[in-house]
Amino acid sequence: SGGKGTTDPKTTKHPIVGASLLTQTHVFYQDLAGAMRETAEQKNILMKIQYAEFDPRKQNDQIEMFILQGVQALVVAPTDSSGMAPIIKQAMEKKIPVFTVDIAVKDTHVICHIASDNHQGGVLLGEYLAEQLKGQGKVAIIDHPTVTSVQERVKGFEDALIKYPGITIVQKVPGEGQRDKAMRSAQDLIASRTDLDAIFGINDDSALGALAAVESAGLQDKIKIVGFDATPEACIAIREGKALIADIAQFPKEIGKSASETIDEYFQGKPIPPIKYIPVKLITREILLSEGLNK
Amino acid sequence: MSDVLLEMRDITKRFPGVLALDKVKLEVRYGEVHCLIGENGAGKSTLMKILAGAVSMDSGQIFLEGQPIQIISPYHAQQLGISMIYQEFNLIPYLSVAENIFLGREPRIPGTPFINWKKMYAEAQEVLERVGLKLDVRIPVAELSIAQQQMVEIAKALSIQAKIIVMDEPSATLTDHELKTLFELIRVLRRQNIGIIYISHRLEELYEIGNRVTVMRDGQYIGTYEVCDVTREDLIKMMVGRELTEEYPKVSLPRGKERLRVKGLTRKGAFYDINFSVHAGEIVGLTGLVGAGRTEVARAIFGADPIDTGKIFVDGQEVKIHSPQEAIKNGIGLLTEDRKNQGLVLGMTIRENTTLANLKEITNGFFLNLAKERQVAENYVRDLQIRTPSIEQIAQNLSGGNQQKVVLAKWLFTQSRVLIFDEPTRGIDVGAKSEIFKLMNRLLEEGVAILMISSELPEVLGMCDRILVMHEGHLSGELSRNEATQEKIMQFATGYKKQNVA
Amino acid sequence: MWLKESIQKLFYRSWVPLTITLIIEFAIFEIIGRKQGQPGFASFSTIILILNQLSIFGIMAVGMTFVIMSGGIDLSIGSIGAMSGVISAMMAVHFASISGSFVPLSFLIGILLGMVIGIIMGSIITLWDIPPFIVTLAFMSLLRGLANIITNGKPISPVPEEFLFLGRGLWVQFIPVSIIIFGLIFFTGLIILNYTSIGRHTLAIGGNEESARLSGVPVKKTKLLVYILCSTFSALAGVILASRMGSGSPKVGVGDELAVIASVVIGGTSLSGGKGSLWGTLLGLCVVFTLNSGLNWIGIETFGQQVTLGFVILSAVLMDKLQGKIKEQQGP
Amino acid sequence: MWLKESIQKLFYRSWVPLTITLIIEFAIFEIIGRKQGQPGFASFSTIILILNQLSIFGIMAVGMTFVIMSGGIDLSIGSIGAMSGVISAMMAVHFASISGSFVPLSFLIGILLGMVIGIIMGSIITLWDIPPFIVTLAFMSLLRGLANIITNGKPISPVPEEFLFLGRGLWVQFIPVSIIIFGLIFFTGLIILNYTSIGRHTLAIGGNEESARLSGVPVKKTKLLVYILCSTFSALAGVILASRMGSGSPKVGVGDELAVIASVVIGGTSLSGGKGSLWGTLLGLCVVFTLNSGLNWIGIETFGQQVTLGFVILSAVLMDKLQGKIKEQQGP
Ligand SMILES: Nc1ncnc2c1ncn2[C@@H]1O[C@H](COP(=O)(O)OP(=O)(O)OP(=O)(O)O)[C@@H](O)[C@H]1O
Ligand SMILES: Nc1ncnc2c1ncn2[C@@H]1O[C@H](COP(=O)(O)OP(=O)(O)OP(=O)(O)O)[C@@H](O)[C@H]1O
Ligand SMILES: [Mg+2]
Ligand SMILES: [Mg+2]
Repeated sequence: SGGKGTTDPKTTKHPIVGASLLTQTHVFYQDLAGAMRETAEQKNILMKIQYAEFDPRKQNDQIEMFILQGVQALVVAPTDSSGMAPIIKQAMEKKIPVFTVDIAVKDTHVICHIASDNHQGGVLLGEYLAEQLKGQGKVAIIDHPTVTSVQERVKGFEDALIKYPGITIVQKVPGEGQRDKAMRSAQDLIASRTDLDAIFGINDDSALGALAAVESAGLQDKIKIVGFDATPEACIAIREGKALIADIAQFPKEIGKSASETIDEYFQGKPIPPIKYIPVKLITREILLSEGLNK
Repeated sequence: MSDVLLEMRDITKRFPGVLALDKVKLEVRYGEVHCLIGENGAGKSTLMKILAGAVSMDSGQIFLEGQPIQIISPYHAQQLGISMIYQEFNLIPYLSVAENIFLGREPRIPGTPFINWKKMYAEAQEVLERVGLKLDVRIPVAELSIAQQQMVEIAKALSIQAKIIVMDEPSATLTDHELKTLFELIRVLRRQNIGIIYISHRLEELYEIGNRVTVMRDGQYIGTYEVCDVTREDLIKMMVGRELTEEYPKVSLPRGKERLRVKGLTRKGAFYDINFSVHAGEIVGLTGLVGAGRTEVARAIFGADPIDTGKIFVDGQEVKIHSPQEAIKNGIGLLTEDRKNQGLVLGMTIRENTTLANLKEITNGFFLNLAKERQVAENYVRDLQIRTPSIEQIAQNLSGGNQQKVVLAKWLFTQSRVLIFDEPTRGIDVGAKSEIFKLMNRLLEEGVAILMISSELPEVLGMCDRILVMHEGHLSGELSRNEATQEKIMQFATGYKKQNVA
Repeated sequence: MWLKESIQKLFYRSWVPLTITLIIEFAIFEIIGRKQGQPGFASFSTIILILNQLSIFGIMAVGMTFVIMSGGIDLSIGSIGAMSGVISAMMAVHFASISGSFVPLSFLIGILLGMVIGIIMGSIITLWDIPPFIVTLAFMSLLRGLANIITNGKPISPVPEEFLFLGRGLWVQFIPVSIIIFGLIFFTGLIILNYTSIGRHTLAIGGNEESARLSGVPVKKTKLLVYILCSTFSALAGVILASRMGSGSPKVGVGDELAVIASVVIGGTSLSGGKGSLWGTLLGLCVVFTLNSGLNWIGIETFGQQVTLGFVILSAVLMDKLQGKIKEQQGP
Repeated sequence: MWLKESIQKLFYRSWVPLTITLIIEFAIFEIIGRKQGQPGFASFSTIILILNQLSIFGIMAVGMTFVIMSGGIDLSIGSIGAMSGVISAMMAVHFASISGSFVPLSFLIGILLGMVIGIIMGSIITLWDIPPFIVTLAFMSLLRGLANIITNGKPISPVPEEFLFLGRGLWVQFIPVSIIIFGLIFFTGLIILNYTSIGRHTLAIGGNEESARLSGVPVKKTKLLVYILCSTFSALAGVILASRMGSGSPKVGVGDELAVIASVVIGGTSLSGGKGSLWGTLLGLCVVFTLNSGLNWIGIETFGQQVTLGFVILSAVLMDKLQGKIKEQQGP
């Protein structure tokens, strides 16, 4: 749906860009993809988006397919930081410029990496939580350790809390980033750790799963939850003063927009920095009440 | 009102490659036992399956009590009062006897969807008693012997309020004792004006209970006769299309060296202290009543079941057999009594079934010689007169008797020195039976020893050199060919008389 | 006599090993948990917790047990659950927006949807005689896609407060409503299986479909019914899950089919059909869910949990075999 | 006669509908692709690409076809693949660090590991007579956990350059090595199945295990062999995948078991064992992978792909049934 009216796609020479993103089932990537596509259209770039649904092999296949189709550039949100390195290297060797979004690829040269700062997000959450807990408490994490960006968030979170000797991270339970599984793990957690003060859900599905568990156990006044991504659902929960008290807003639309802009600049031969960080923002009830829900 | 209960007219049925029924007709009267005979693959079972709604016909008409009927399913046939005992069992192994008898017709507690278990058990017990079977109706069918299962099938058919009962070779799996009970039952049913269609390859049974007989050949109707008007020879001639010279072509050979000997064979709960030997060139019969333990003994020798104590010798050497595979290596073959579950791989072709027990024979190095395999299969199809469009027909699609012949072919092809046949002629027509006996004679001449388990006494008397009789897990007697008579065998089999066997 | 039989049925072969496994699990988690200075694992509240977690799976597993007993399989349950949860949440939101809230009606619509899907799948399977594996696999993919498209991949939320009742409500202050529902479904299943013709017919079809047909069993009707049952129960499970999570998400239930089938099979139901037991399924569920909860309780993380699950499944079936061997040697 | 039969076998029932489906797929993607102004889909290079992508699955599917034909199932293939890939990459890295690089040796170690796992699983299944569903399910979980623990959840990378040969190498400049390997495995499978007693025994066991046993078929030995075959092939597939991706990742292959089983079943192999065909499996794979690639080609996204996949599977089997019905009516 590039041009309108008389534009015939066969004759107009749009550069074609192939994108292989992590998943279509997360609001984050939906927003990212939407903005990326929209900006690309404005810049007369035909953006073809595929989703690997967390499967490295599938992503590998998709990238191969793009190379075969002769795309002029690639956008990749790697399913696996080191696992996708070889195919990205191969594309770069074939003179296809590669841009990574959200998740970086290890030890491999790409034109530009555009992402929010996950580590910083973890730090912000940790510091806010410590403040809310007044430097004392037991914290658990609903984890999903096989994802790199999650590892960074957790790392940042831990780095922040290490400065507070009164706060200990007592346990990490698996949630697979999925709400139903996170909820079950959180239920177990709450039952086994009656002294628990806070839970960090590594994404909003994990945090909202934990919220459901905490609420159905009637512990919403005792346990504080922090999440990541600031999806609309999470923001509403925060604004309503539920147990979910803070979240990190990433700006997936910014990332997507920036990705398309960067590609366009690259096509025009402008110099490109190797990394573009899109800052993240701490979201709390106060902020939401004063600023409102910004979409 | 006419005396015709059922009329089937111009029934035609075609299977891929086979014209199974070609304008066949059948007429059954009230209170009549109508026998249906014909060679293996003549189309008897197919005709009956059409009547029972299990198979749909291509063309033809059926009238029940003068009314034209369209039978659309087995359930519908039952509703119409047509009850069938199939040639192959249709019992569900893990359901109990009672559940099997009332499957599809479970008695309910009035006004509710719930099964009336009490009533079901009581009624099941009642029908079982009618067929003379003493069993707990709550045990699963899987634990019954073949003959017991056949009696359960009969009980199941009786439990339906039927106008017509079809019995497709019920006697093939029964011994004389149960057969008598069955005949008694049939006489009772006949007095109730129920029409009975009775299929059997044992012609003497016709004369005992039949009123009329319809003969079929090659899917065609040959004729219907009053039983008392035709002789056995006439019937055979009509069925087979030629005269049968000898039904039991026994040749007596000099007794060769000992092939198989078992000593003190025991498995608790099944058989105790079994001793006998079989020599090259002789057929030894093993007979007894249902559940006497004959099959158990055969399976134990073959390594299919474990034994507690006892020794087995082949050609004078003691052998340790722990599996059928080892038995076959030692030159022993066992044709099992249950061809459907233990004899054939129903989904495989005639060719594949024939060579399954001896693939070594058709292997060159690492690879199968498929040309040779085809040759082998073609030869057996010809020798055993297996009625089939090709050797690539899957076993499932063969008639009962022809399936049995395929199992026979498999064991003939193993070239075993000792062959144990458990009911080898079950369901095989007289003509083919005689051919099979001739084949056995050929094997004997080649020095093979045969142990034949059979419940059919004429066959045992006609073909065996010696006869062993079992009673409740013990060998109760041994008779030589000359001294054996039906009466003597029955005496040993029922335990009235015991004789020490060396 | 009657009683004895029931007890015997209760102590079906696979039972003893699974029960032992369950007891061992509780014991180990109790001991380790206490050593770590936590409240006792083997407590009434933990049991309620585990039952509450397994209730959603359990409802699906009851339907699946029927399907597997009939010799079939249903891979679509997770997708049906997601679809029904989504639709039910959408309806609740929609009703709330137009007039008062008709939450029970929205639940009903979600469940009816599952029933309709069951009718479609069951009809394809029985009328055209197509392997259920393929049909339900196709629907698994198709329904997941549809649920994603309808919601645009985003969960339906927030939902009206009353919507939370099924998943979070309590009965007499301490028993979760979902456990009660599961209990009802379970006992309905038991009664259907053991006291109605449908149950007998299901087992007969699984034992030998052709024999069942020749005995006059309405094979197609029964099979259709079994798939409808399973789909409807899965839809109910999906609705309860949506209610518990307070949102209808198109993402839930991925991979549930394998987990549910596993519980059924671990419980002793034969994948080839014809035999099995709902009590076994319940025990299988208990073993798996107690393990999950217990490992979370004592702080074993993802990777360790995967290894442990494998070991426990293996040792439970090995124990079963061992016991069988011992029984055989002792004689009947 | 001989020839006619072979041709008939070639046009085995499930074949025609799958072939038609495949042709329709190519046609549609070609047309839509061209309309979108892209290079043609139906080209030699696309076919090579699809074959290359399918080769890894295909190697697993050959083993799985044997397992399913024998009446069994193997859920562990994805985990075995991940495990072998990880180990093989670790070995390559290790060898590179101590001395020259022994890359072929590291491949071999990965494959041998799969073989050993096959021996263990097969032994448990045959010696204790435990349902393969449970055993392989347990190993699926167990091996996944172990692979994660060994690598701490992170892929092994970078690997030596030579390690990439299996997955990315080309033969005479344009045919990927992995297609060649798949071809070899496929034809080996064909020969074993149709021209050796092992193949015959596998089918006989799947058809009727008791009859097979009583015919002297070495049932346990054959079943053991079949599981070893499947595990070894899965390990090989895992090693090739690691080589293609240039890293040994513990995450790959999740859910592969279902996808591979699906291809086998769509190809006409009966889940209850005893019959089937490797050619059918190949066609099933082609249909599924062409669909995936084609949908990517024309830019359909996840949700649409899920729906389409469901429809295509359904219509392929429905076509099969329809054809069967027509044939029946026409008579022989
Ligand atoms: N489902 C089927 N598919 C193909 N051919 C079949 C099928 N069922 C029966 N036939 C063929 O039809 C013919 C008649 O078989 P039928 O079973 O009626 O014989 P029968 O007279 O009962 O023989 P028997 O005495 O051996 O039981 C046989 O040639 C058989 O191979
Ligand atoms: N699978 C089984 N499980 C339990 N008991 C069995 C089983 N098979 C047979 N039996 C029992 O073992 C005994 C021997 O039966 P079997 O039928 O093998 O003897 P048989 O003399 O060969 O009789 P038949 O005339 O049926 O061939 C019977 O009491 C029978 O009930
Ligand atoms: Mg017959
Ligand atoms: Mg017997």
